[in-house]
Amino acid sequence: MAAPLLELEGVSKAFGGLQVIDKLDLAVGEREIVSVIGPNGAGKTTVFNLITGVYRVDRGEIRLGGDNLVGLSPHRITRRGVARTFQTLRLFLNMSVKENVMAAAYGHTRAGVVRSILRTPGQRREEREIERLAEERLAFFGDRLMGYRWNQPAYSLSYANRRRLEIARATATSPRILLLDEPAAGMNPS
Amino acid sequence: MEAEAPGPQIGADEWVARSGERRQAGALGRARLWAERLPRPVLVAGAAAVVALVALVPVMTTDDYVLRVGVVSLIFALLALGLNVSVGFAGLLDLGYVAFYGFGAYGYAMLSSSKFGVHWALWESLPVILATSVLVGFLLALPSRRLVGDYLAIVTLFFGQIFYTIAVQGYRVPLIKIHGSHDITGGPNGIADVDDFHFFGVHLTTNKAYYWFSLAAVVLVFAALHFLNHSRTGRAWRAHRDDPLATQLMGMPVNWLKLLAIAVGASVGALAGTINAASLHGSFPDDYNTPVLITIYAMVILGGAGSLLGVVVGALTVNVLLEVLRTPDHARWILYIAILLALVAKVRPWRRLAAVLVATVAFGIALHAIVAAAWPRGVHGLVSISGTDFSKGGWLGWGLRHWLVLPGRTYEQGQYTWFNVALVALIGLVLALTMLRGWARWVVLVPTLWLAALVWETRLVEEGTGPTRFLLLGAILVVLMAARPQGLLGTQRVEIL
Amino acid sequence: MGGIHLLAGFDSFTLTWPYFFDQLVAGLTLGSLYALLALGYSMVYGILKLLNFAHGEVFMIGSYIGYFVLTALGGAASPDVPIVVLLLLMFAAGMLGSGLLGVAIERFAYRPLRSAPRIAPLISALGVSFFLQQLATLLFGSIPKQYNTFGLHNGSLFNRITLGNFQIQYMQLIVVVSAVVLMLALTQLVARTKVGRAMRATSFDLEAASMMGIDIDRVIMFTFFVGSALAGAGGVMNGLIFQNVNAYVGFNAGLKAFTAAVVGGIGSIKGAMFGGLTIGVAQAFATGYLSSAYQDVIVFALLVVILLMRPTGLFGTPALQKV
Amino acid sequence: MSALLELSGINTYYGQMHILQDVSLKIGEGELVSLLGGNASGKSTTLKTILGIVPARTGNVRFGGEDVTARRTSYRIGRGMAIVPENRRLFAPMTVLENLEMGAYLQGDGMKEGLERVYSLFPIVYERRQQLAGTLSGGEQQMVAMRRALMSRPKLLLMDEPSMGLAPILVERSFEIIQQVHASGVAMLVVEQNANMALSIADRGYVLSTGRLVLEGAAKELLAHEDLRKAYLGR
Repeated sequence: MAAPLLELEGVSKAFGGLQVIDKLDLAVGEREIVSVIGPNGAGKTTVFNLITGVYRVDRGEIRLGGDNLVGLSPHRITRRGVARTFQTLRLFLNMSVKENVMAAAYGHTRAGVVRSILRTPGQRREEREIERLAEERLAFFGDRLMGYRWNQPAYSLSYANRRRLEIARATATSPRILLLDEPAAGMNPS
Repeated sequence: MEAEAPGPQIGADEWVARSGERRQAGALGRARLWAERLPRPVLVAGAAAVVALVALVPVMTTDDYVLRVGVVSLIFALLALGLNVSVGFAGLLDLGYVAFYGFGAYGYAMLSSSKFGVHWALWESLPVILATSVLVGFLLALPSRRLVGDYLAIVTLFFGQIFYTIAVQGYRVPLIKIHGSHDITGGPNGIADVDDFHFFGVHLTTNKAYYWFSLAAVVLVFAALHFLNHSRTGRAWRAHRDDPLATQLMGMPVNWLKLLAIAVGASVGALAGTINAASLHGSFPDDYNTPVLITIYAMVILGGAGSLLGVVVGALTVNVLLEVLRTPDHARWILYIAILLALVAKVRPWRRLAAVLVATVAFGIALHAIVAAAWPRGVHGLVSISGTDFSKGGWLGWGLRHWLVLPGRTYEQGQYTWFNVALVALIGLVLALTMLRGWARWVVLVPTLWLAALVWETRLVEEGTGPTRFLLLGAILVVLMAARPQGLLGTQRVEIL
Repeated sequence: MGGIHLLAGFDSFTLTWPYFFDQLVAGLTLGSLYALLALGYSMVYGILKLLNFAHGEVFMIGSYIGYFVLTALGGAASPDVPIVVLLLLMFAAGMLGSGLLGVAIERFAYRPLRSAPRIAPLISALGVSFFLQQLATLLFGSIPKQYNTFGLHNGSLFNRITLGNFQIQYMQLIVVVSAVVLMLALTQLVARTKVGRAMRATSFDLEAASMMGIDIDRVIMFTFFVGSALAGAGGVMNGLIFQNVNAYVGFNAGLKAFTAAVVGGIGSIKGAMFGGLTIGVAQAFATGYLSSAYQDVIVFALLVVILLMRPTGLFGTPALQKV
Repeated sequence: MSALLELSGINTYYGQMHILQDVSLKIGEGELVSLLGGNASGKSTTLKTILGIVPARTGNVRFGGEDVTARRTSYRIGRGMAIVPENRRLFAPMTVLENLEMGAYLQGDGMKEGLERVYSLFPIVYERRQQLAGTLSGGEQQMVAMRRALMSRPKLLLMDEPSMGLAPILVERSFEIIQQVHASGVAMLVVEQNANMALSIADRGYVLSTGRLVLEGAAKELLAHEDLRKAYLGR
């Protein structure tokens, strides 16, 4: 088997003397779906926070496609191809549904302040592409996030649709691996 | 599901669909919703028409005072636009903003005045000033980039103070010489003799010219910020305002975005400062101190942080209002009309409104009669205030004189005390009003209104240029935060606390 | 002093031990003032996560109250009551008045905003601060009011006690000692009493505290009262030492105290005390050895350096991001 | 049966979001009632409405026969409510003893006696009384949180997700203690996601779904109810 896409090796993390993660090894291969199971408080979210750089790893290594992620700031880790959702939904509540997804495309777009102010042809092309990308990502969930909902603020969405929007937003960062934190919590089984 | 359920509910689709309507309740909201439905060309044409109308002001008036007020209002509009970048877009409480305004002014004053004998043209000085202000903005934001919310506020507030200190103390800067010092900023007297804007043979010499120049600047900055708001940077800023951590985890470099927001705001502030220094032909430290900062904040908050149109409207409104308050007679009209409007808006049904008004009038007349009988000097009234003759003040002045208990104009005999007691009592009554419920509230409202008029007439009117305006500004900020934190034109926000 | 000696202005006079101790004592005196004021910022922040910008103005009003008590009792030159009683009355009135003002500010400007977006109470605080400044200008005039405490007891309160190289004025001693007493009282209050326990619980977790049956509104009110009373005491001390009070004295002192609270780690009582002393001493040394005109710049630089090294202050616990 | 706690027609809002819709429920003296529901179904909001932390826009809360709708949280707790909040919410920088004292905040005199009762029942708590609560393990924290709530000798104990964040073995231990407390005559409202567990010890149960009560009945009937699974999992 080829080297795994994401690899955790001997990762440890303690909060004020409480060892939350102890020498964790974990590997996720390309195109693989891996579940992390455990009761509340077992440290699942902490693992995600370590991978995405929210917390600093005490010991151990985290590699994505062979590159070490430890010590990188969260936005760089995301740009390397790690995207996530949040157990406690963290949408940009006051932005529209579509803008939520468009915002996440920041990492792989270029236009700077000056080009945006001047609206250069390149910048406008890029904007159109982001918009198309957002619509495409939202279309993934059928018509649940389509049509009039595009321009609604995210806070007006139902709980289940907020979860969907979080996933759509995460995929807009063009990830190689997607970390879903309790994606089914509060969702309808149907 | 549950389509037959009455009323709104979470998760139901039609509720979501109608959330726009609820969001925009009230007359302002409806107007806004209506405007949003207009096709784009109509909007652009409408905006152009408004700008054209504003541009016609100098043609319609020859009054230089009016033009000067116009220039200052436009400068404040620029300032509000700049502050809106950090506060409204990115959600950073930048309390050092006024320093950038001052930085622009002093920068231009040093590069184009007889202070150092340097007389650069605008196209030489402006790029230097803007670039340096962006740099200073970066420098300020650099130590604060690791700081969250409130810490940023304190560091920037301190920065603003530092700027002021340097401006005031800068006439004795020790550089290389050990004993002795250099004059850089002119100290408390500032820098005078600043050149007019001149570029490519054009000299702006009149207020009219500065009016058009500032208007052009406002339009350009407005458009630039509008485009920026709808670019990836703008989206990232707004995302940061909603949830900084999620912003970072969606691949956006939060620290860089913070630097950028402060720096872009700084350059707009510096531009405004440049215009101010040139149009005033000088740069004076007190124009760039805390009261000005509070004024700009009041404008942004009143208009609605985050809304470009809102902050411009807020800036124009506040500045014109503050200007009008300088003239006692206008100030009087403004106060009474504002009180009346507030009553009409807040007091329902109209029968209660009528009762309150009648009771207030009756209360004043009765009190006046009693005092007139017991202590005739107590109703002498203010005969003249800064040239305004009360006895000729038209029916309003006449009416007030026979309604309020105003002792003669005897400052030496302790009228300050009279006023101070009334002012403190008024503040007490207003605070009590907010706590009382039911009939007690309406009973207290009557003496409060009367006392408000009394306090206003005894002193506040003539202090128009002094603390009164700022006193009102402070009170407006507090009241507005409690009543409508999103401002007049801003949209209501949802925040998870 | 007056003149400028940035970088190179030292002469033989400034490089002596007595001079050094003079600066140190001046710094500790100033620092006790800042510490008292910083405690108010810190306590309120601990519970409401609100930077109470109006706190400096509470200090200013306390100083005015002290002045009015002093004047009402015959003035410094010929007071109607013994000095000890006079000072006690000034402190009592200043603390009570400021405390009530703080409670009123909380009730009217902050309580309606408990559940508003974060930025709203900050703006409101800015508005209150500005309002009080201008109100004081209107009520008391723009000319500073003179305490003239040099006149107290024929000026003997400004005599010095000498211990070798170390010299301290009686007045400085009074200020430092009363500040220490007040701070000790506060620490005991917070550590030992029931209401102190309620304050700590509320500042750790407001909702959980309310679930224990603690009346949150009353705890907050009490916190504002105590914090503002300390500020009022600071205001009176300020008047005693610097001899006068004007409407803007609170803004600058507030800014420094605020810095002190941040440097110490906002929310921490120990940090506020330590931070106050640090800023006071730093300012005194900056004034004494570097430049009186640019002392603010130097204090600001200190703040920036400390925040760069420890973003949550010296005694603050690093905040753990909740995800 | 006279109801100890009675909610009638409660509607609660967060801003414009309508959370609880027309919720009515009753808890009798000494009864153990479970309130079930998925995420965001309004379970915690129900507890907060009962305590008065979140005000009800319409409807009434009656406790011990008294209308407490307009009363503050502290008053209601003084009348005999207590809560073990979600995630326990101990005051981490305070000692175990101080945490227990917080539980009897409104009691004053009864505190000593309450402490002795706790110490005699749980010697381990006595040993740890000077330890900072934040340094306890999850299970120990749960014990302290329970004891803290019982310090005030409540008539009604509210429990918000007692199983959350605990290893399965500790969950069982928690439920045993819940049964013990119930046996001593305290009425309880247990909010849970873990439906089987909660219903197995309860007298009656209610099921909330997006802010509405959709099912109610005796615990045994609910356990057998085929709609339960579907209903409490989502909308």
